[in-house]
Amino acid sequence: MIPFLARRLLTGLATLLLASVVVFAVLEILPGDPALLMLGMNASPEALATLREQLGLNDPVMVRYVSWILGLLTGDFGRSFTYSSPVIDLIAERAVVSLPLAVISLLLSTAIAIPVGIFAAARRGKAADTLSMGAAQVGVAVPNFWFALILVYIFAVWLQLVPAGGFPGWKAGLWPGLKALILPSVALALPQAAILARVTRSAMLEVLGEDYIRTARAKGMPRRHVLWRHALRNAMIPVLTILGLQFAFLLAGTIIIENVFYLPGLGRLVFQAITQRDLIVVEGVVMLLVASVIFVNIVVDICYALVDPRLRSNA
Amino acid sequence: MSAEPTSPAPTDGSFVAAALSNRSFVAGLFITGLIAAMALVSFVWTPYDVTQLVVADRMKTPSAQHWFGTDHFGRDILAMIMVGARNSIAVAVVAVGIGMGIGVPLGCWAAARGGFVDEALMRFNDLVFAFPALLSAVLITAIFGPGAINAIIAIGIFNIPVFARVARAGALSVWPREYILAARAAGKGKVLITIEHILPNIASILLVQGTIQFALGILAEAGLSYLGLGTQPPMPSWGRMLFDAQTRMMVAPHLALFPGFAIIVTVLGLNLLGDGLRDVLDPRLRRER
Amino acid sequence: MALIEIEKLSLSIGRVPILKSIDLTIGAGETMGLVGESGSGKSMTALTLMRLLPDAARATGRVTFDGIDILAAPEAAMCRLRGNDIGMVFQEPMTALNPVKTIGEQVAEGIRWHTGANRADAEASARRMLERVGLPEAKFPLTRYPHQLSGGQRQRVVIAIACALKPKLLVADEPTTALDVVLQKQILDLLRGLVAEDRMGLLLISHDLAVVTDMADRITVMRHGEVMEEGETAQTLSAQVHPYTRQLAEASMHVPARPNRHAAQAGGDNLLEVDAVVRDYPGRRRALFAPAEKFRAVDHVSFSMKPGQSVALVGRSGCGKSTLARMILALDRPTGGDIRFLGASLTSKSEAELKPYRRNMQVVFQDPYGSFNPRHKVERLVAEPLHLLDSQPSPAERREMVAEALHEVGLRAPDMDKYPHEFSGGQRQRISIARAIITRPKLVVADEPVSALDVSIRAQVLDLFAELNQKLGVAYLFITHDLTVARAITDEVMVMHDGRIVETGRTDAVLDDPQSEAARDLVAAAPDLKRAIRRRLHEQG
Amino acid sequence: ARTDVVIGIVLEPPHLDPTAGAAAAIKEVGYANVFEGLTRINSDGSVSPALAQSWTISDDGKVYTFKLQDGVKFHDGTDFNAEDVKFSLDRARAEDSVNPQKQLFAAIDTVEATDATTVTVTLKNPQGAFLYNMGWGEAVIVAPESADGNKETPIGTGPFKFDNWAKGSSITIVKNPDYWGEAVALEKAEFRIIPDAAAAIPALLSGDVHAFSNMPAGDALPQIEADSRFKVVLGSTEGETVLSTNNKKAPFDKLEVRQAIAHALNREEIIAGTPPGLGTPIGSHFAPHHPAYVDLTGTYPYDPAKAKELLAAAGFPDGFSATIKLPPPAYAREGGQIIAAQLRQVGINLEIIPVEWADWLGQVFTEKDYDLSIVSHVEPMDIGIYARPDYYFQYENADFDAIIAELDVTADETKRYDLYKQAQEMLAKDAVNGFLFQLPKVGVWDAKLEGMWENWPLAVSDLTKVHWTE
Ligand SMILES: Nc1ncnc2c1ncn2[C@@H]1O[C@H](COP(=O)(O)OP(=O)(O)OP(=O)(O)O)[C@@H](O)[C@H]1O
Ligand SMILES: Nc1ncnc2c1ncn2[C@@H]1O[C@H](COP(=O)(O)OP(=O)(O)OP(=O)(O)O)[C@@H](O)[C@H]1O
Ligand SMILES: [Mg+2]
Ligand SMILES: [Mg+2]
Repeated sequence: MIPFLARRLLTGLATLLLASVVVFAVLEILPGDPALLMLGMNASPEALATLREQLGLNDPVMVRYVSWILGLLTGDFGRSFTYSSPVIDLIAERAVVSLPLAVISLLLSTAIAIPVGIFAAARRGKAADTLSMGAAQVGVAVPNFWFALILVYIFAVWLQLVPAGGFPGWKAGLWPGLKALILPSVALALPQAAILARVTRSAMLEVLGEDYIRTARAKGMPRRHVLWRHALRNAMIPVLTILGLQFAFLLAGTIIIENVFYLPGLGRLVFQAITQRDLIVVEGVVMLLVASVIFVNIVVDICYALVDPRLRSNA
Repeated sequence: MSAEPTSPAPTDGSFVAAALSNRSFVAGLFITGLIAAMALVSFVWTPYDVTQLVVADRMKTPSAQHWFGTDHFGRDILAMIMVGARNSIAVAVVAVGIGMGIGVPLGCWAAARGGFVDEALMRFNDLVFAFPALLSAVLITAIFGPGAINAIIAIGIFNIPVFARVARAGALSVWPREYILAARAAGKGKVLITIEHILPNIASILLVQGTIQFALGILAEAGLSYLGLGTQPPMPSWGRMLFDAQTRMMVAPHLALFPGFAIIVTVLGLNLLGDGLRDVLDPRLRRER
Repeated sequence: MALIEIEKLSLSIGRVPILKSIDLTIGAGETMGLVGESGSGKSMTALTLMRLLPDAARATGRVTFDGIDILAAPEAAMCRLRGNDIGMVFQEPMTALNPVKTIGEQVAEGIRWHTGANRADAEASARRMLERVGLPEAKFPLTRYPHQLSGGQRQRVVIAIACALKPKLLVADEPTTALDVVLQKQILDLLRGLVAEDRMGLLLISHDLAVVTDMADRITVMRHGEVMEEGETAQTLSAQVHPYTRQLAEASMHVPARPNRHAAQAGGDNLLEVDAVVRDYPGRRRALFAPAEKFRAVDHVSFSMKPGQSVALVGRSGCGKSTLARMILALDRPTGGDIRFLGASLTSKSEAELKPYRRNMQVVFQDPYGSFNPRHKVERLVAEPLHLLDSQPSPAERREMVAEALHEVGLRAPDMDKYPHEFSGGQRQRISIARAIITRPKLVVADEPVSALDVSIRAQVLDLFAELNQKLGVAYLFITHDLTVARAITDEVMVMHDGRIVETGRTDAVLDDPQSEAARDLVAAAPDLKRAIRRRLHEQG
Repeated sequence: ARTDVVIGIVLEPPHLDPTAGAAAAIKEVGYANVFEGLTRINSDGSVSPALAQSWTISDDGKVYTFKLQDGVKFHDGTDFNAEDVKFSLDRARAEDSVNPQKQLFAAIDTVEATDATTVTVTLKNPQGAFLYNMGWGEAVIVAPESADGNKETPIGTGPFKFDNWAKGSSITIVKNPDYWGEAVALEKAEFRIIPDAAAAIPALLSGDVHAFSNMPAGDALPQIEADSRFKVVLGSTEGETVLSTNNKKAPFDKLEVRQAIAHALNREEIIAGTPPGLGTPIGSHFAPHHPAYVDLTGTYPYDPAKAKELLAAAGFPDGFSATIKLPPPAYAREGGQIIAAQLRQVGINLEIIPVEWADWLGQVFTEKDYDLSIVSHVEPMDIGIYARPDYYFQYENADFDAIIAELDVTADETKRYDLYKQAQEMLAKDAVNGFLFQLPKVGVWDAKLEGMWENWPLAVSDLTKVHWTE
């Protein structure tokens, strides 16, 4: 377990390093001058040159890369070009929106999907199965941003139950904050729940066909007991895989939903930074997201090992 | 996600029979066929010219002249949905093609060679998977400019590791089969074995994965277009139509509803088709029904 | 009164009739053997007793256990029965245990469920039961997971689960087919002991007549879902009143006719020489940077074969037989040592250089299904080794050659346009042999070529091997764990143990009088129908 | 009555220091609310005293003596005095200044703090618009103690104090109890950032936001107008929306081609098809609400047949192909499609290339690598850009340059108006660009809210007079 974790961490770090090269290289070829964007159409050439110098845009590539990496290692993500505040602060401000959003969506979709998937598997072929899987099939096909639009018009504009968007900040209190995240999380969670329910169901079905389920039944365990005590844990592996992928998606894939609800999250931050050529912010956020994806993968691997003893000893 | 190859080959008539008795497959095939037909027809005929703007007729509700109404430039929405189908399908097809064309050989190569090549491919996969896909697509379009071609590239790149992984897993489970040993005993090299034995046996899982990625591609194109990064005007695309519709939800909800339904129906059809194919091609699951 | 009584049991799945009017009774302390070819409905009968049939199955008739009508009992009542009064052991020990639960949990679970015992008490009984099946606390604590046990050990756990509450009836559905002969003997002995001690009724299902004869007081012979014959074991098998029973018994004891069996050995040069061959597999890495430990699967093996000779390689599961075969076939490279075929060393040759040698050595595998690409037609499958010829035959010539090969293995030329799944198991193995002989090789390596086949089909395939050996003068390296097979068609036998060859000699000499301990174990464990019948008759006086 | 308000703004300011960034959003939040200048510009475009309570101008128009307000304090408690004014103006015009409107201060020769409440500014030459210039957002007065921190925590003298900035989300300002002037009615105002046009509508309708100074309402405007909860006030802006044309690139270097384009443009349709469809047609680069405006929309009336003739005369009987690069705003992206369709009618096939602002600034504005583009020029009174050498229109006309040069040194109103008129006519005649329309200011706010600006001589949200009626 320990050597396995160490190996995982090492490859994770290597991936991260490679990713940093890719990110940096990609942003090198990104056209557009950040200084010009900051000063606007009427800026004088001297002012532009001064600003470029200040931003360190005139240094050679390697120098910038190395100083950036060294900065990252010491926790210094640099200073945003546009916001002129430290990137790390920007990230921290946004993460308190994105992270809860991702977590709530994930909890929501898990809470819906796993029971539905188990239920459908237990009643394979019955009306309940057909119905819930039919709904899941449609759920998978709905673009989440479209679903979000519909939600806004129903629940914010028409019923006025929740805000149409924006985020008041946690300072405004827990409830207003959560309230602002309700619609976005639902919009994110439902399509994901549909996928997860389908995966759960098919994983359960696969496990229910295994020999050891028959062994458990031969012991005299009733169906329900077998379902929850024997099948579920074995079915968790593919479910965990999907959960990991979904969490990774949720961390950064919310750009569109954050746009629909104008939430100040990481997705919006990086999207905006890209359009404004705030390279240092893009680099920082992308690295952070890549790191968190790698981290989530490691966590998923650990969960695998927790679920499945076979992976504990010989991975 | 089991990537087991499917053994008993339903290669003969029984395949067609099995397929046609599978409800998912039939429904999926019907829907997909319908959408594809719509896209094909749009090359030769659409109810109205989608490049013709008639500002005077903007945002008309559905009527006998315009079954699905008109958009903010007075274009016929039905015609746009038809042409949009063409674009959505084209983007998804080419993106899946890129993914398959590069990913499958890579995956097969890694499985055949093992060792360093395999390790390198897996690390490459890790790297690509570590980048949030949508974010990278945004970056790619920022570099090359928004447009259908670049959307294709962006979506295609992320299909590569998917297919590489599926092909590799499939190939790895076929390699230890006895018939591969028999083929090697018959003096066949890795390339020949891959072509003759591995590929046909992983074809069905690739096909199933293909329909899934195809559906995802259509959603991805819609998402990118919705961010204004996909297909560009004057070419209509479903995502683009939704993008244009969102500010007009109050005034003309039909602008958002029709392309939304078009996406849902197409993706639904493809997923049903994929499910059906899997059921038909994977006898293990078929047994369970 | 009988413990279980099956009367006129019929079963259909969907619209397919599976069982037709089965009658069967087992008394307390009695062992009933259930035999029959594959698909004859043995397992379905067993599952009916537990009422664990597939959803679509419909059963009619009467099944009474201890006065309870099994087919009509409510599910809750069945749950009380299962595991408590009726225990069941399945064929596949590798998959019969839940991989994510410890063996302690799995054994104790049933005990707690049925007796309401607290955890500690249940674990204590589980502990006792595991000890009884030969898994002592010291070496196998309750916290072990199934993957930490070998196949035989797992099967013991499954038996412990089934017997934990001293059921009145134990149903064992091919409990040893997945195990090698030595393990099989241990497990059978264990079952026998449990039955004797607890006076359990035992329904033992097997396709191996010898095993059943050894174990069962009475025997039921099934075919196509019907009972052919039923009676006292030794009598039934020695009298062979029913023609099908005779057919089964004969097939089980079948020895192919091989008139000039030692002719080949007179020949001069060696066909194959294996010289101190070693094969290491990388083992598990113990620490992060520690070099991986090596696992030696084949350890300094040397032997030679003459043209036309038929040699058996026998040994317990995992002793390295297949690994050795793969190296001989140049499908795998040895870590050390040398293999010479037709006088030339194979170990350092490239794939292209190997071509002329490959033509002269072909292979037949165990699984008649897995050895074919299911997507190819028979013509293409059989013609595959033609790739090795220097000049490629024209399509017409190819068909000609395939037809010829098919004819030689007793199939017809039109069969070449079919897919493998359209053939029976025996026919498939014939196709596999046709493929092996199409290039007229001098050596055929056969890795367990008949172990997946029913006895009657196995007899036919063995005949075919013998015939081809006679007709074409092909030399065979026959890998098997079944000594009957080795005895039937080989001249010489090599006994392998833990990667080494521990004994070599004329087949009958070695098998009748084994010298090494490994060989003695093997021979002692090997079931033998004749011997078993003799013993049974003797016991009855 | 309520004392808090939520104002929707489209763009988030990159920082909050109006003297250090061009982004309009900086001023939209801070102007007149947090920061004040010597003078201020009112919603009708007039100039009135602010921190300077009065001033005198020397006869030669070169020396301005400002008398400052007494007892003014910055939000951090430090006193405001003449030194701060000198500091601010010197800082803005310094060599290394990054003030985005440095040219506003170009005419200043010296600034002197005569005493604590008197400042004397000497110009190099008389400047007609100097007082107006001093009212711009970039000319606000900052304190030397806090100037460097203004990007994050702006410290000004205005009636509101900066309170909080939740980046990406909102900026909050609260009432300044120590304000020197007339107290404001609001206790607290929040500027909520809603970048998406699509999000703005539900935000307003759901009551999350009370007001937009300029709402991207698009086609939903009639709906909002019909809703009695809201008031819609259409005003004018300084945004001349033009079809920018690369005057040096063939074939646009030919006058006939540009005229043909002008004839091919149907302004009515363009305006109708560009939500909310309320632009004011313009025929030259000048704001229609300005007294010196001349209506030149008839110079080249919509006439596709004429356009084709002109094209033929220019040597393109079958038309030609070109590209049009469109920046992100809806007026460009949607207007561009209509224009492309209209030009196709006369044989000009435009390939639409959407570009981000970054690319637009790089490719179009700096490198002049473009054929056509659509942009709204929002700086007030910016007709002078046509005289700039190397400006991206690449227009060269010595006569025009002469008019602008004369304007610079002319203080007399009637004379100035006359020059403006000549300049407008010259641009219209030369069909330098396709002159489309003046962007409307779509003010939308709660019907119970009063005091919002109706017009937009400056793109700001001045909240000093805003109050709830109940
Ligand atoms: N789940 C099922 N659905 C449909 N048919 C089945 C199912 N399981 C078994 N059968 C069929 O029932 C028949 C009897 O099967 P059964 O498993 O009892 O045979 P068996 O005698 O145990 O054979 P083997 O020795 O191969 O285990 C076979 O023809 C088989 O194909
Ligand atoms: N690719 C491999 N990597 C690591 N170990 C292996 C590999 N193949 C085989 N082994 C190990 O080598 C040993 C010998 O395997 P081999 O397959 O030759 O046994 P066998 O005698 O053919 O057994 P069986 O009768 O079960 O087929 C076994 O312990 C097996 O686990
Ligand atoms: Mg069976
Ligand atoms: Mg083997």
